[in-house]
Amino acid sequence: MVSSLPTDRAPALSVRNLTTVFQTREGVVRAVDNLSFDVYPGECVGIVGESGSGKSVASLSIMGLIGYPGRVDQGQVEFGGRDLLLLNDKQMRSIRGTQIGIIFQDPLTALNPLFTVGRQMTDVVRAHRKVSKSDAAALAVEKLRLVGVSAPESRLSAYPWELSGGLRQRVAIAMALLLDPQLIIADEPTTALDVSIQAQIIELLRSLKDQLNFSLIFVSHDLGVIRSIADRVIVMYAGHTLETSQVDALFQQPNHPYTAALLGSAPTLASDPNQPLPAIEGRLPSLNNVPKGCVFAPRCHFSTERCVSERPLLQTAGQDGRQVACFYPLGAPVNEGVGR
Amino acid sequence: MLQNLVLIVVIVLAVFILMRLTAGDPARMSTPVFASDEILQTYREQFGTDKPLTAQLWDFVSGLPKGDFGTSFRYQEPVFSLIWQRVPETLLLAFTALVLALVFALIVGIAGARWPGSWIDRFGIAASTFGQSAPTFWIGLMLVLIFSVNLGWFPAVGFTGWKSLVLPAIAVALAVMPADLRVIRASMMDALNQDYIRTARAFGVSEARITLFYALRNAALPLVTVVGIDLGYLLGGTIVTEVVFNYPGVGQLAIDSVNARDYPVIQAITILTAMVFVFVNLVIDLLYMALDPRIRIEA
Amino acid sequence: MASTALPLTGDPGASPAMEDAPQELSWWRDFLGRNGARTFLIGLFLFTLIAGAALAAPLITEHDPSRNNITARLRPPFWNKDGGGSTEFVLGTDGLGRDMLSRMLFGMRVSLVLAVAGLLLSMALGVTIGLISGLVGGRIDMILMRLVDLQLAFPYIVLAMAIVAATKTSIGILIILLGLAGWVYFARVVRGVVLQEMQKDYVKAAQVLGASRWRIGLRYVLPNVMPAIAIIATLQLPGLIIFEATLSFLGLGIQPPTPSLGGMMLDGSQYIASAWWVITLPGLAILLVTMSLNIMSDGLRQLLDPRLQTV
Amino acid sequence: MTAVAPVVAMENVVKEYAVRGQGGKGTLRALDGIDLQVARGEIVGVVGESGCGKSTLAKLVVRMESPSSGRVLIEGQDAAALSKDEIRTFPRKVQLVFQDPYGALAPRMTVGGAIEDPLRIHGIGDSASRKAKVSELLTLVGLGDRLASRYPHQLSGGQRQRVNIARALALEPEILVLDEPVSSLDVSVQAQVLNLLRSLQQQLGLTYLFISHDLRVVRYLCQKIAVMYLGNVVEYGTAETVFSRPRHPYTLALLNSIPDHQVSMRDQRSVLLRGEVPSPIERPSGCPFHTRCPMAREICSESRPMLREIAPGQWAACHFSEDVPALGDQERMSAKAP
Repeated sequence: MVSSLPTDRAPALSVRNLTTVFQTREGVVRAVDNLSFDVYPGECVGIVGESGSGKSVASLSIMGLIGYPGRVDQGQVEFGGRDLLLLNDKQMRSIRGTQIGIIFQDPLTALNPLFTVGRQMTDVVRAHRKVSKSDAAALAVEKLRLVGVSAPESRLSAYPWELSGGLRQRVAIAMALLLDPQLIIADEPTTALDVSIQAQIIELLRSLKDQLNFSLIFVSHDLGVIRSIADRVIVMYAGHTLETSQVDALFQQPNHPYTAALLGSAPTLASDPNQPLPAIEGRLPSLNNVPKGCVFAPRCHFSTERCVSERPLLQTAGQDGRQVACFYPLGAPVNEGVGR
Repeated sequence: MLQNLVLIVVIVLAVFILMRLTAGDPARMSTPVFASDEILQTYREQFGTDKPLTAQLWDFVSGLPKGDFGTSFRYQEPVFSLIWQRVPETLLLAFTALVLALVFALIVGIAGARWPGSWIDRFGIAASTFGQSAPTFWIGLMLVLIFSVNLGWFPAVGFTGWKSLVLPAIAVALAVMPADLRVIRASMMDALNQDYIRTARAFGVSEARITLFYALRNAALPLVTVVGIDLGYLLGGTIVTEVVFNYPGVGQLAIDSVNARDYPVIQAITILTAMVFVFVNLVIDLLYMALDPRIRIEA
Repeated sequence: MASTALPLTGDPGASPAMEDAPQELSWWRDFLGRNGARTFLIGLFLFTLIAGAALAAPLITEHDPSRNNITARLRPPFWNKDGGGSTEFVLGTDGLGRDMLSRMLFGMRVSLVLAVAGLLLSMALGVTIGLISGLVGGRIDMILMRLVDLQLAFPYIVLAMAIVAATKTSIGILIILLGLAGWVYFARVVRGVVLQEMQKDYVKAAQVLGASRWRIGLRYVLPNVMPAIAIIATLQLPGLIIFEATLSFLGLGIQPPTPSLGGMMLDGSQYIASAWWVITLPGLAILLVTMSLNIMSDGLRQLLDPRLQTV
Repeated sequence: MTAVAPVVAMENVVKEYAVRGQGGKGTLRALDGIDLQVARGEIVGVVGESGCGKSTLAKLVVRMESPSSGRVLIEGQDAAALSKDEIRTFPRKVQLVFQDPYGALAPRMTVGGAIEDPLRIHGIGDSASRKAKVSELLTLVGLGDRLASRYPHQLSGGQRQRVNIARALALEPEILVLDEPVSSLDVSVQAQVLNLLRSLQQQLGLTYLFISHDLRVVRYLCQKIAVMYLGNVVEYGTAETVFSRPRHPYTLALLNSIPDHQVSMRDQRSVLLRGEVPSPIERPSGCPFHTRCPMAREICSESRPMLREIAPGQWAACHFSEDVPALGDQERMSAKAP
């Protein structure tokens, strides 16, 4: 796996200062606030966060899929030498599905229940390429086989709801791969699945990525899932980026108190059942009322007056492009009890 | 299917009993006020209303399988042919109105769901609020006032050709359209908000295709249902409109028959209406199956 | 858990404002800020205006709505000075020289009273039947819903006409007819909402806590049916007003000399070529009142539909 | 399985549902002969993937459903053969906490009203003492009693689940069935609720039947574990033994499937389970797991293994329990995996 930043190559996707806002009754809220990151070819960037962290909104913003009452307020999304945010609808449409593929959380609702698998896949092919229906179907069969769907020809005539959950998600992955995109965005692709199926899907995505060398943005709330697939991780909270790091470094030695606390509060098989879980007190902030200083300050054990009044910026910390948005970043490994 | 048969039987019985119990004596309606008992009796014998209720019911029911709905008291003609003569005009009116309403509701409803708050959406909402708020007969009267009396473009009454159809059809369509428009707009909006629409968008499928193919296909299910519900409005609206325009259809006949206590005609009309209702609902069920593969499995 | 595209679903209660601010003080502002609140208030205002005028009819107009005045037949409204209009009969007179305005106000009064009475009847009937159908289910539910289908199966107006023609018109009969016209909609919707709510976990939780079926129905489920009942009621009321007018127009409703809007238009239809106002104005009056109710209903639907409240 | 008289005992419980689906009618066997005993004061975790029957099991224990055959005994009494009076007081013995904290609360009932209603139903106390009880319960679950006048939609997810717990405790039951109580909560909130559940259990001496799909959560909270697959308990034992030395290949595979954030990707070499759970309508013959089992042999499709004691305090339903490799020593097993 890639362990250091492949700076010798140009990033496949470069997001700068992305801010997405939603109009609500209480006013404008910032679902994603000033997000910047790069994805290099063949790399998997994981975005991890809890509800309202903005991780899914970020991935939809990149695809230009934010609709009313939301909109991308500012930023650049550079991809293939162009800023995707400046493209018109038609130009953007020609990129979706061909150069960027997307996999959604729940394949049952993400696939149209009234159309067969084959119909939906060939529709995507024919939206971008002038090919016959049978050629499009042949391509669909090829990709279904690639993702390990048995008897792919016969699956074309199946409706999504006739398939099992795991099979459905494989179909969704095949659809994302149809036109060989350089970048795939996976938005909680395993959340709706059982653990044994989740393991299959993660394994599948890992091997496909190695085989086809596409870049992957993997959004999840599950720390374990993120660690098992991502090369680099972005930790989001209430729309803000709190920390970005190489994956192992992040989990071995979280720099942001939130990351550390999150790792501590998620039980693992190795957690000591006789100790209370080091939970994070308080609750997630509402986007209507994001704290003025550090967004995590109200729940942070280490917060000072400065944290409450001033917002820390994302700053380089250590090597490998590691960044953290904290005035008092942590240094000790998590296993030695940083959570509290 | 069995349920539908039971439904029709219940309607037959209900209509028969209701007519006999609540309505006055048809013989009295057909004779001068001062007619003697003997004269009344002859009329009753002629109508068959002198027999006990059960016998009347048997006469009526035993004729049904042969398509014999009895004989009109007033016209002394077989009821079925009496109605049948007028069916084409009513069907023409109802069908024209339904098509008008559906076309309008589809265009404006889809556009309204696609661009909520746009001028076409607001126009649609205003039009449907108007159609919902104004009595159908009054709309008819206003159409006559404007387009017949003042402008002289269309005939005010009777049936003399396609021009006679225009105003009544608009009046009936306005009664039917609001429900259609609301359902189409709401179900289109609902469909456009579904995850699979976002998926289609995320894969670069064009907006036109998404709207007219992906979303409309899903919105078509409630639309089919609403057409079934329309039937009631359609027939009710047709009856009133036929009266306003003195249009020679089944609705006119129904009202005349009510006023004349011509039971056999009323019975026949209600039963035929119920059969049409059952038939249309059957077609709707079939359409559902054709449109939604999930139902095919369950059936 | 996984977040959705809308960021606000995460933790709605988390804002400190919700925690500490006295909520009672700002409820009116909060109400006005909600979808449909303004629409609802506009409709309510219009309706109150018209209904108030109708109820206060004797105070507003000096003319006896039923007094014929052969010397003042078919006077046009006041603005048509050339045609003989004057402020004496502000909205003109009908074929018997009766004052249009006072007839409309009194007619509206009758219409509203009848429609509201019919509405209450259909609401009581429909809600009860819907609740029973939804809560009890099984065979009883099937029979009741067949009954609903039965009524929807043929145009109610034919049945209504037959009954009216047979039983001599009276206010009581009319109210019963109107009540029977609307109950199906209440029954259907209430049953639908009940069935939907019965599937939810809070009903199962109440069962586990030992609540009886009727306790669940009345304490847990019924409050959630209320919005639907309110919406149907504001939708049904204009429908019943129109239905009553239609019956009167067909000569089967309120009998002369009691003024009624439908009856006025029946009389007026013979003067369609010469006196437009006799048929136009009563219809406009109906249109105004039903429109105000429909606007109200629209606003109410937006107010009460939680799905529309997210934005 | 336990020496002390169990408070919950399931004896060969079968639950079947008639279903209509593709190809006509069928029988869905949600539970296929469950034997399970829960001792007083124990926390027993029931884990398994969707469709394994764990939620059905929860419903049987709280009498929302009755078994097709077999018996569910609550404190020694057959839950299906209670007198009218016993049915009425049954809710005071066993309560249930649902997965979706929002859906489990009536939307138009205040928090206080929701917690008070069970007391009213059972005629406990007068109005004043009930109010006092409500505020006591709210404090117990870590909420202030000023929340009593709030509506569910004004609360956060964690607060809602605390309210649900308070309501379930209102009748002072001995047994709490928790059906995925934390799986719809965010990680940081989930930890709070888990801690609360643990401290309540210790404070009040409750017995928990904890249903979950998340082995990490179950490992943390529970003393005993029952692993379910396709309506069967395939392994049962103390959490320690089951998780450190699983004796059923399904348990082992599940443990291996969990992505662990403490283990680097390079070290995570999971033995993947082939395919997916078969339909409970067309159950496989023999061992229900044999269609996916990397260790399956001929006998597995022919005869169904019974739950047997493999080691002290550990039962497994596998013909080859003794051959199940130890955690981390999977070469033997994965060699057979396709």
